Amino acid sequence: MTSAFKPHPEMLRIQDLHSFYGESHILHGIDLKVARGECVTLLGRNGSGRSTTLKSILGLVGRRSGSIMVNGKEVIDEPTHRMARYGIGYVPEERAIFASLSAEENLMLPPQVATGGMSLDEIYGMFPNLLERRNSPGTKLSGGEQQMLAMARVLRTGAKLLLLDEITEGLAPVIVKKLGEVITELKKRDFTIVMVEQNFRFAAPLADRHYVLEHGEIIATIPAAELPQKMDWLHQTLGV
Amino acid sequence: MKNNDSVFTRIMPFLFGLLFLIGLVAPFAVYPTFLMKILCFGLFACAFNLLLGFAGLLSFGHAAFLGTAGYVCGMLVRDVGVTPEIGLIGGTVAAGLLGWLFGVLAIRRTGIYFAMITLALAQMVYFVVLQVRATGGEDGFQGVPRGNLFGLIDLSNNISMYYLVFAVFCIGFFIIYRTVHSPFGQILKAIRENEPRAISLGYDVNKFKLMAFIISASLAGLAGATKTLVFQLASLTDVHWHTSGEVVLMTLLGGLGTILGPLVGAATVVSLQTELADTVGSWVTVIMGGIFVICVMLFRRGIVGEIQALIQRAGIR
Amino acid sequence: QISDGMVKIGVLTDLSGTYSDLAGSGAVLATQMAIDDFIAEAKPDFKIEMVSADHQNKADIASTKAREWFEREGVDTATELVTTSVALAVMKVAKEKNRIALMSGPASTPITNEQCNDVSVHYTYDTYSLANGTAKAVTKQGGKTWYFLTADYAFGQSLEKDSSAVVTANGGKVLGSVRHPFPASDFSSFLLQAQASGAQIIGLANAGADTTNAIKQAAEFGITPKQSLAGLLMFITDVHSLGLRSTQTMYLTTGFYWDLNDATRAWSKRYFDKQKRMPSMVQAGQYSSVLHYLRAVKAAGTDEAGKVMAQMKKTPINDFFAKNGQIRDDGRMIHDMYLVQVKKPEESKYPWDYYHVRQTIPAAEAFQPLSESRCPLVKK
Amino acid sequence: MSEFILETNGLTKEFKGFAAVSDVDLKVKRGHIHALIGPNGAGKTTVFNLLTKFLPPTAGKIRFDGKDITHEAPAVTARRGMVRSFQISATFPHLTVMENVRIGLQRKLGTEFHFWRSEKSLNVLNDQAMALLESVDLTQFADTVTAEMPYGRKRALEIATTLALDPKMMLLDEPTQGMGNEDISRVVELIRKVSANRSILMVEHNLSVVANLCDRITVLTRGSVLAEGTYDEVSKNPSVLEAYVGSDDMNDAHH
Amino acid sequence: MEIFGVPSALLGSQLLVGLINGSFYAILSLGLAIIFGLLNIINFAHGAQYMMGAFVAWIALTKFGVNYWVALLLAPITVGALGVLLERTMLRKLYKLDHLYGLLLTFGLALIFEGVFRDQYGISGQSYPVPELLEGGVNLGFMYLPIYRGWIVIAALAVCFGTWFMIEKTKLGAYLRAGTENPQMVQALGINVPLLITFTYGYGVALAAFAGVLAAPVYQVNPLMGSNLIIVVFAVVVIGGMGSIMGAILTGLGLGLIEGLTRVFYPEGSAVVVFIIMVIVLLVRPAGLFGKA
Ligand SMILES: Nc1ncnc2c1ncn2[C@@H]1O[C@H](COP(=O)(O)OP(=O)(O)OP(=O)(O)O)[C@@H](O)[C@H]1O
Ligand SMILES: Nc1ncnc2c1ncn2[C@@H]1O[C@H](COP(=O)(O)OP(=O)(O)OP(=O)(O)O)[C@@H](O)[C@H]1O
Ligand SMILES: [Mg+2]
Ligand SMILES: [Mg+2]
Repeated sequence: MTSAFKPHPEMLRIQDLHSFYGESHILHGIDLKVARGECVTLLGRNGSGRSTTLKSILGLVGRRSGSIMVNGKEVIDEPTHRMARYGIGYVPEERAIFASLSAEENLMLPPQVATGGMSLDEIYGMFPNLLERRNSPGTKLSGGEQQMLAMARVLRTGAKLLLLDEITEGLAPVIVKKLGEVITELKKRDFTIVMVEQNFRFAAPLADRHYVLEHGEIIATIPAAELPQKMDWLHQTLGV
Repeated sequence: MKNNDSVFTRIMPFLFGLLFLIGLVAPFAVYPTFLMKILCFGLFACAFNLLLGFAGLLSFGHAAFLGTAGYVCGMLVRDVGVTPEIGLIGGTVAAGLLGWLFGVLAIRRTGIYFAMITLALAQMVYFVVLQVRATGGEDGFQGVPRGNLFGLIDLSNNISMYYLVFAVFCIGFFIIYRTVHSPFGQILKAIRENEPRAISLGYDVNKFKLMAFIISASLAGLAGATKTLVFQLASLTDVHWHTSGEVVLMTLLGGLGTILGPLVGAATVVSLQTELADTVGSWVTVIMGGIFVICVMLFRRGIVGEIQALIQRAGIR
Repeated sequence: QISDGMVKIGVLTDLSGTYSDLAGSGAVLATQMAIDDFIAEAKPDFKIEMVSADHQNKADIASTKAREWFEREGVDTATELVTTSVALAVMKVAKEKNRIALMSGPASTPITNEQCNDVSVHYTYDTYSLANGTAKAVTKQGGKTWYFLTADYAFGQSLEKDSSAVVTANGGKVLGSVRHPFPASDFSSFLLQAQASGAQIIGLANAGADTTNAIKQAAEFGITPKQSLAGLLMFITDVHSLGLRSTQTMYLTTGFYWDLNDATRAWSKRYFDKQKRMPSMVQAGQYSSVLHYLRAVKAAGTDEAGKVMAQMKKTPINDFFAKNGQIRDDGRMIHDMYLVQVKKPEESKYPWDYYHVRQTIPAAEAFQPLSESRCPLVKK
Repeated sequence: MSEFILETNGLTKEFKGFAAVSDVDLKVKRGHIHALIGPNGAGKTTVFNLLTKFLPPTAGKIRFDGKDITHEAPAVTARRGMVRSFQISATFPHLTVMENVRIGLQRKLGTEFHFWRSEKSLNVLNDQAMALLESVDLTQFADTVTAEMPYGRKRALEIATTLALDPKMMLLDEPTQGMGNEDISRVVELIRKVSANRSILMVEHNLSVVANLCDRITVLTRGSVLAEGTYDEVSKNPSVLEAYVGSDDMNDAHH
Repeated sequence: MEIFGVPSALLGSQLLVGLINGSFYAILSLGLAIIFGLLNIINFAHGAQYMMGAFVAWIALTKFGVNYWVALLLAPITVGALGVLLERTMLRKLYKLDHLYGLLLTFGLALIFEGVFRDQYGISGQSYPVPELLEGGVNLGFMYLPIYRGWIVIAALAVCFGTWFMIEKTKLGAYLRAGTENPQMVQALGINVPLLITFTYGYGVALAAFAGVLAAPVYQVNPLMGSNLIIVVFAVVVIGGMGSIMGAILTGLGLGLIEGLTRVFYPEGSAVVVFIIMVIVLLVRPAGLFGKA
């Protein structure tokens, strides 16, 4: 039995997920499981379907089939806007900062879905750039500032299952480092994280498990412990 | 994709040839005045499509060019007494100049703003035409003689008039076809696809848009001037914004961005208007509105566009 | 002899636009009634057919349609033709094809002046007769100072010019005028200017929705009844739609009123039974003109335009619409017009009881004198 | 002829009182690959926008190839031979790869306004276009509609189109962003190849790329120049390490 | 006293009348701006919906004896509900496409609405009486102001500023603005965007209908009453710049005033003055007075 008081240990379970954009069939049966407090990454080449997997969870693709369970509940038929209520926070690849809102309005936009989100002060402490630019229109921020904002936006809502798509993209090393610390901290706080990353150096130490995708299928699952022996293979398949 | 493109390019010359032959014999089978009307509106729609379909600019004020050229041509022929070909040229030039003026003002904005600005500018033209005495206001500019082409060929004969209109249409159509498939047309396409990139490659995009606008306006004017000769009148309808809406309907119905679509659309709309006039009375506008809605909701590619898509699908199989 | 053994009458009217109430389907009905009545009365040996079309107030649609009718469908006369631009365009085609244009709906005077021709009849009314009738009668009755509210285009301007001349000629004075854009919906600014002029009469040199809106707003701003309005181009359909409350005591001129006498009442009742509205002067005139035409065809024994026109011009018109009506050389049909005043709501006893008939304007005075005509056909 | 192809003097840009770029003196040597790095929001993209005239500077001067271009229109500067790429991929998605490159080549023909000419007149450019595609390894895609190509290839195409203008100088804004390592090395090779006979200024966060490619590096922070020098010089500069890398080893910042 | 040969009393009254007209422009351009801003659709049917508002009021009164005050609520609700239906069944399918299609669809709808009403109720229009409570007028010294006209200004301003407050100053407004830019993302953040958009369109349409009811007692209720007005309102929106809600309101009021003045000094030009201003504004500020470049 799951209830709000005794959350399911299995935060996310995906079975036989197929996704389509219009006519094109992108995901061909994805299966994965993420337990509460775990951090997993999706690896793969450009176009292998990693972003699509995240979008499918939220229902942002044309059509999908299969099963998606969040915290023990089947959600495949739920409309997108309901997903946030299950405690899912999403940082999209293209950042999706709103031009007509100021940085702070962007930050404040998502409704709080659960307790335990970060406070504004904590967030500004983490990303001082944002504090400085908080009244700037969203899209007038620099590329990296937008990236920070997109991340900060979900941290405030109290979402406990984070879907992060290439969050280090375009960030200066100093910030990337800080993000690494943030993720470690989040894991400590029992957040569940699914990451898509190109920056393997960033992801490797954080993840409990790596899923390798190719052509919309999972071709390998590598637990963190096995990573060292699989490095060569990864090099070959991904050019990492 | 590419393969089918070349299927079309291979079919095209035959299709054009066939249509040309049909055009030559048509007046013996179909009522010439009706055909002339279709050709005039067809040219008008093709000119409009050059702008919307190939440059991505929606002008909601194209009636201004049609009408202005019509009135100018009418005045030249009736009141100045020049021969019809001079009237046609005069009307076209006037529309081109007006197009230049509109263009300079409107291309500073894009998309929906562009549409609204052209609409508003055209509305100004409407008021001028309405108020100026020389145009006859509400009564319309009546009694334009068809005269003698080059001072020689008597155009009051419907058949000779038809061949003049047909020739004008072919010339106009050729100019449009050529423009689309020209070095200039390539850049236009590029601008429509990605404007900042075109700028960064060193193209002054506003100049290209302006040029496209002027060409389109001039040809719309040519259509309007011809129309005045055919019907021997110009009236407020020609400059009214409903006409601007109608040309959008024709283009959309026929197939936006297809080379033959606007002609097909014009033929359909003109026939409908003529037919409906007798049968449904006050429901004409409702039906026109309905066609708009159906086109937008179900046949966004338009008649020709849908046919092309069909051929393409068949080609893939 | 009759071509194809058939007389074909085309009703080219506005079925969907601005004039569809005062002409439109009512005019089609009136035509059908005229044909039926003619067949009953004259038992002709030729067939009569009617076709109708909506010209949508577009001259080019009208001219294409007329051309097609004349060239391909053997239509002998194009009738009704409300909207002057349509009328002028069709007249030209009729002339070219030697057919007849019978115009009941259009208003402008160029039809029988600069643009006149010998195959056209302007039947029911024109701006001159309406504006003059009203301006003259009102001035004579003591409305000496005028201010015009004019639609700013050729039609409004000529309406103003004609009426001003009449006002001055009858001892009145024009204090000024204001031009409003066409079409307009808000007249308050213009009405305030008219009010500030202090004129007794505000002449409305406009038509249709402009007139009705101006009248309505004049009442709202308390301009009427202190100052009076004179509608220079108004129809019973306008009064009907505005209601008596805003139009009461207005003067206007009309060529026909359904409640004039027993004959008009009888015909109008028949019309009403089918259309559920009382006829406008255009619809009544349409009936009269078609009947007159058919009678002329029968009398001439041909449907050739020239002969029929000659017959029509030579025969006086006598029916419920016109007493001793006569078609002049310029194509103008002249008949008595009526100056009416709109009743106060409390004076109206039954539906459509709208007018007091104040004066009958004799045919000779009602229309522009032939001597002033600018029609080239008029020999001076 | 000066040894610097591009020079700025006191270049400054303020947005409503916020100085995104302040008093930047940037000098790019002919034939160099010059990198502009710095923490997020340092003003790198803004500098690019100023150089390519997409933004007017608040103060300062820009000289390109010996001429003052501070107040030129963007298209004019582009025609002078300074061409940029965008942070997001910029192609003409519904044209074929070949047509994309031809758009770049077409300007040289001077027939871009000739609406009366046949587009066949552009076929003279095909050989050149093919050669360019070959240089970026895209020949097999020549007839593909661009939208259907993988992301990395689009970047390559974008570079090919830029090369078509035969620019004296190219400005690349994060050319490897969003690429897998395989594509990254391809693009690095490409940039190295095209850098022959021209100068390149690039913004890049991937320091292994910078280390690999660049002759000289300028580090921006808060709109001003913090340091300038070769990779080795810069990577030893403690203030750079602190502001940008956040550790004391630049190599930590390699992906 | 005279100003440029115009008595100042007349000038004052003209300004007031201009303000009244401006109120209509303001409500209508506000509705258009909201719909455009949030749905990215030029609602060409706006004029027809304004007309329908007036007609609903008229039908309610003549057929069911429903009074003005009820109609003031009923008509916006009815027409707004129709708007909701349109959005759900048609407009919704167009958001991903070029703006063009929304414009064309609503253009077609406008033709249909106008045609149907014309067929049902004829062209000459119907009269709607001024509600009893607001009958008569007050003499302001320089002019006789019908009370009803005063009411128009008050009602319009109240609605406009209420709307402005709702959109600019509340969270709902932030959702709306964000939702127009990237509906998918806003949904992913947990907000029911489709519902929000439907509501927005319904509200914009209801504004038009509200203006229609306000207009019914002063203008003839006529099937084409909106079709010419709407073009002017488009120009107003372009002048204001689509970026801002307040811009739409202020421009509407301002242009009403300017038009009022033109009617005194150069009445012939009053039909085009708005368009002339538009051209000038575009030359100087292509984004419009309040628009963001
Ligand atoms: N909106 C879309 N419509 C159609 N196809 C799409 C769409 N978005 C992505 N695709 C296709 O789906 C496939 C998977 O894309 P996805 O974005 O999931 O890849 P990815 O692994 O995240 O790679 P990237 O590094 O490019 O982000 C690609 O082939 C891509 O072309
Ligand atoms: N148009 C603008 N209006 C206001 N502020 C702006 C504008 N453009 C940029 N900025 C601000 O100027 C600063 C510099 O921005 P810029 O985009 O140049 O940074 P960057 O160095 O490219 O950063 P990144 O590496 O994150 O892309 C940022 O703080 C940004 O918020
Ligand atoms: Mg991705
Ligand atoms: Mg940047």
